[in-house]
Amino acid sequence: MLYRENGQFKASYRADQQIFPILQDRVAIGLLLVLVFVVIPLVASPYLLTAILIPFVILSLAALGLNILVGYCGQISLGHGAFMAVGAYAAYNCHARIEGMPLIASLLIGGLASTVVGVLFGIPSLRIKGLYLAVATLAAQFFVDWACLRLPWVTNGSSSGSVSVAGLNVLGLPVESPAQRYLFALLVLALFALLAKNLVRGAIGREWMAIRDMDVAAAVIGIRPVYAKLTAFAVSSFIVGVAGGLWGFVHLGSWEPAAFNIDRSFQLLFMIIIGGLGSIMGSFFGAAFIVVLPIVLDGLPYWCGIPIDTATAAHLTFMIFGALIVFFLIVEPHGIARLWSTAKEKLRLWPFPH
Amino acid sequence: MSHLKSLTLAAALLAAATGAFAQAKEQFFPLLAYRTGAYAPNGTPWANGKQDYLKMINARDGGVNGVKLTFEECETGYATDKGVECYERLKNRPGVTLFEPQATGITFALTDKVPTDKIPLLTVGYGLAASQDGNVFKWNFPLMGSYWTAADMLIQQIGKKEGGLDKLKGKKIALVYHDSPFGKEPIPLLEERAKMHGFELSKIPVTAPGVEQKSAWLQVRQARPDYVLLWGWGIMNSTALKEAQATGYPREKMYGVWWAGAEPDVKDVGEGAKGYNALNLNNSGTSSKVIQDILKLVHDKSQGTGPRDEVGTVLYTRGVIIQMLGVEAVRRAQERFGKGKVMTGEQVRWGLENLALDQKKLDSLGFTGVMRPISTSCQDHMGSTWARVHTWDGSKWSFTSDWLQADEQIIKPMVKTAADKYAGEKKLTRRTPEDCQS
Amino acid sequence: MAFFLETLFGGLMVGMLYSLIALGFVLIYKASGVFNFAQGAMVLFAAMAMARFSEWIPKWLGFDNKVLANVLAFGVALLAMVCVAWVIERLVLRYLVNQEHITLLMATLGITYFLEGFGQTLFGSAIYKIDVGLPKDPVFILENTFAGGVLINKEDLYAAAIAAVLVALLALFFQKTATGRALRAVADDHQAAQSIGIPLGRIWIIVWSVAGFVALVAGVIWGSKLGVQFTLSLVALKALPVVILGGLTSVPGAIIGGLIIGVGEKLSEIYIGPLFGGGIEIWFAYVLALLFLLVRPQGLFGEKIIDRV
Amino acid sequence: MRKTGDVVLDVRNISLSFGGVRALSDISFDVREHEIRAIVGPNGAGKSSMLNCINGVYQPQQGTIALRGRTFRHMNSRQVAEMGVARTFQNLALFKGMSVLDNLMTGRNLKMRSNLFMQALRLGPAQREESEQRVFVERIIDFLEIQPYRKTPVGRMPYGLQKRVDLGRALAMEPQLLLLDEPMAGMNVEEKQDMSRFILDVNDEFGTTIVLIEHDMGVVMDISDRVVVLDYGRKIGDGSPEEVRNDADVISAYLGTAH
Repeated sequence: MLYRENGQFKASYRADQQIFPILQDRVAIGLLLVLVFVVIPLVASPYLLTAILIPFVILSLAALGLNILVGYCGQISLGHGAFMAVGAYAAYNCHARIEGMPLIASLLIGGLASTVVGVLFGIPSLRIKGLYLAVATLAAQFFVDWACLRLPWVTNGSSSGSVSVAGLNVLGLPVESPAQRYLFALLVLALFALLAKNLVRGAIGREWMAIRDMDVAAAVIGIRPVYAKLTAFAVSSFIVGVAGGLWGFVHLGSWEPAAFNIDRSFQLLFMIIIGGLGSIMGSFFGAAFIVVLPIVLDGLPYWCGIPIDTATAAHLTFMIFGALIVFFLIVEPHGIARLWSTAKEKLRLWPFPH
Repeated sequence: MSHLKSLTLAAALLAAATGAFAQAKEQFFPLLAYRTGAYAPNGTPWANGKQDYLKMINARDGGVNGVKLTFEECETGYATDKGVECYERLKNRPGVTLFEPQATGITFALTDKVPTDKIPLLTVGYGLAASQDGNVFKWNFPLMGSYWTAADMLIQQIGKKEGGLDKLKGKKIALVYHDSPFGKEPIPLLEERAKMHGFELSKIPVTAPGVEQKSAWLQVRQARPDYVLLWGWGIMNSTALKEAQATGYPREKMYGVWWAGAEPDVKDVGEGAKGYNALNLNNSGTSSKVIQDILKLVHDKSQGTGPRDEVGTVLYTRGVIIQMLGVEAVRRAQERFGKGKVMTGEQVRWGLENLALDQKKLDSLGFTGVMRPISTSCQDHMGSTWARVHTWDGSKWSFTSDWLQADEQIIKPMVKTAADKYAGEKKLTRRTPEDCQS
Repeated sequence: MAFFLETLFGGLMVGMLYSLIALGFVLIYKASGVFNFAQGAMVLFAAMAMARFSEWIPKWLGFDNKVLANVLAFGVALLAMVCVAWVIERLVLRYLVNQEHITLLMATLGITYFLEGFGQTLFGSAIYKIDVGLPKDPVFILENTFAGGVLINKEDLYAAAIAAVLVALLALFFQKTATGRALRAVADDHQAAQSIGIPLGRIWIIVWSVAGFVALVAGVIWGSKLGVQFTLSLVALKALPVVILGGLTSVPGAIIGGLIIGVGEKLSEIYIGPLFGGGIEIWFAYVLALLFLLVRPQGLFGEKIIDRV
Repeated sequence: MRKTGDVVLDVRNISLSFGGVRALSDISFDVREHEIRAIVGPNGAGKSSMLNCINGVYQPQQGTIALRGRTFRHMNSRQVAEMGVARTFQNLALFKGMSVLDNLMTGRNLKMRSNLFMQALRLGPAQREESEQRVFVERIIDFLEIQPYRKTPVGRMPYGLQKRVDLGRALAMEPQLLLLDEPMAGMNVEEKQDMSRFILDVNDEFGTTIVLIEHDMGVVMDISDRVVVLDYGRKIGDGSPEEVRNDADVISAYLGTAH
């Protein structure tokens, strides 16, 4: 009975266009924000923060970015790890070469660099479709992998090709302790999530979805596929680039190109598929699932005190992981987000379904 | 807000403390390993050696002065972010001793974290070459050698073969390397040496993990170098040897780093690898007392981690040595901070910094003939740079050189400049002599 | 000149092996519209089975005859691949009929993870050896034409030959046998095929088994070249540009594409690579394919896509 | 009989073929302001191809198309849309993943000016624009009587209603010229009646010129002013419903076979 919208009338279209039209949702979101911004930093253990929450937050951001391209605009990409790398290394170069470059500025420049590369590799999407495009995006992956290893200036001449950053701060506030790093990443995520939501529910979002659902009809309505697709690539790779910067700066602190290899790209893709294509919320679900699952699977034997050797555990993780992905695709091809929304629909009518 | 934070912090500390109390008398060794993925063939025996040694010490001496040794393994799959996760998971366990990540990439990532967590980082024969400088890298211990010392010794050995380093003038040496921090580390030193002796160094990268090397070896065939230095790990090594055979490059002219000179690298190449040389940090074989003890006290009680016939192989033995160094660091620390106590990371760090394993001590530990003496100091976190070249005769490794040592004159200044550069980037100041006493 | 020829031959032979893997992709895509990312994992799985059984079977049966061991192992491995195909159809494909391509792609990625884990659990993760007696040492030809002659890797030569034979066999299979024709029908139009009473399920099992067989052959060849280990599944990544270059639906495309990519990447690595510090072949192959797609979006021999409204 | 103005669309000698296959050969006809112009013909006669040429989905090999005095060799979808030509599709080309509201709103996208950043930040103008366009879309929703389905994903709606949404999306563009590709295909009688009512209302309320492809001769004869008859990509008849009805070729080619 608690969760229903009767008696909540919308006086204006603006009111109707809110992200969360239902009061209960707004309350829930408010509580959630308090939880993640205030409670968690206070009570969460350093391990929980550094090993689970920070990766989760950053990868959610990356998944969000990828979801804009794949989920909303319908352009498959297997190369988004590369855009993370571009973001990370561009940000690193600003940070390392320019004395006193503010962290935020470096990250944004990283994002912009990634945008440029993203648009560049997005151009084929104007001619190539579907699986062909998916494989074509691998070109971006391997090219960037290579560039990060081979071109000395990318790594600021570090002989080993591995780079690292230290003494991060935002407007004088240090970003060192797990809690601080978590909060910083979370702020960025929250901000971008809001912007992304605005985009996908606005005119441009409709253009993306139109291209995804029926590109010919979209063109006839006067939507320019070129513009729609390239903006999708641009926005997507920008967000992913920033996420890459965070991954390097805030999570790893020191990294090598391998941190953004093809496995990362697949990981991101899994996140949005399992979480839900074309759903901001889904990106979070997916990230949570993919980040937590392997850790749980590894930890299980230890917590249960089962003497199982690491090799077997690792292989089992592989198997269960793969099986779960297939399982999800079969039971709910639209991902956890769809499960969530159906649950809400039910709840809305509960206890009187008619 | 702020004191709320400190409150929770205090609570956490308390919890940790009580935890430690509850778990008293247990020195915990977190073991990062990879038993799956591209590098499993080499990672596995290494990890098994580490585990078996701990089991053996517990079985033979009941731990270190009555402090039982516990451990938990965490699978990294050689991936940096997974390694970081393992580190974060295990670093807060009560009585945590030190980390030995088994991977250069993970080492790089952890190097930034250990100073704040006050846990030493043990990287035997790998990691950052510059971290030999204990004045800057307070928490890193690249014991027994780095890629620079390795490269240096290989050049020396080739010099010997040619009959004097001066003979290297005009010679061609190709470096076929794993395209990653691991493979790139030796380049600066080799370039230095190339300048000194006037040999031509050509660098041939192999994209990790190195499954497909055809074009790399076509390049070798094109350049026709006098020697090939093989800087590989995992599947890359055996593949390289196969391609060398396929392109007819003489294996006798190939010299591998000590990570490219173990059984998994040559076993399934067999005859094809005959004559291939590689450095080795340690003797292998089952003759030594420590290996015998492991067989007796662990494997005979069917508590061995891996298959019995793997015991005493090159990487297994290296694992044993690495673990021994860790355990001895604890022992040394106990001598100062109290026998029979559980050592903290900081105390273990002191132990690692003041290792003094002379021949006598090694003999008593059962490592006679397995390795050379090693003693560390505040400045020198490497302790010794001994290594030997062994050659594969188609069925087994046998030593073909005496013990070699890297040339201080060349390494020292390079380490210093590299360390200073690092300190500059990280805005660190060199440690003071007082700090060394602490 | 001699060296150029060596590079060329090297490229052609590697290319042949790529197309062998690409073939697996094409077969499955044609018949079930699935872009089977798991092809690499299947190669790995097959190779592991082959390697381990050729080691175990003599132990179990207590005989010592390499040839026999290999033959038996090959049979068992083939059986294993058929089982894999069957399980995949039963547990995965039939529930995903008429899903979008990306969903199916994802599913095969899931299968990849599963097979890699399963394979390593069953067969271990060390380096294993496949020895089917392929010669390892090189031969030199045209020695009187060029000083030092032109080096040909005998193993590659045999491998390429085997690959060629296999391709020919498959071509025959598709053209001549009833099943082959049924497969082609399915490839052209699922509904139609069903309506004339071709059982999709069975067809898929067959196709995936054939793909499994191709994977096995590829696995044996690559395995005896590189040694059998987890990383073997990565050779699939080398086959992807081949597939899109040749066109997802074309068997000849896979062959030609393989040769183009093989030669292209080797030549580029040797003659352009040094200018950029080397290691360019992996992305060069992809960029080559990509540029080609810009001219012909459906690949070399792929079917043209027309928008209908 | 409605009064019709001067020619707005003039198709001249259009020929189109897909590799060898002739879809249209030498088609010419014109459309006058404010009339309802029907294109009829059996399946595969090339009716849809004709529309696809008009709004630039296909590029004819020969011929020209003149839209309000401007002559094109071949059309560019965007430009055509900007010149006020809207279109519905034979087999629903709706954006299935989007709600009815969003589907109609895409029809307004041409009218929206705010750029990416304003939209991202939901700055005043963007927000206002959104609401303004919403007002117009709501008018169409009321007009088509689909109020209850505003937020429903079109994929989940019954076929007849989807047809309406398709029409609504076209109307949202405030077109001067509306191309309807079999708007009544697969509808039952009363659905057809509703739809014809909508079409007529559009035609006189908004004064929209309409080009209509339709199978159901009954409907065509009732509502259209002039009819073009295609068969195998050729024009075999053109004129008022009565003329066409009595045309010998047409009868033999079409009516005879149809019903």
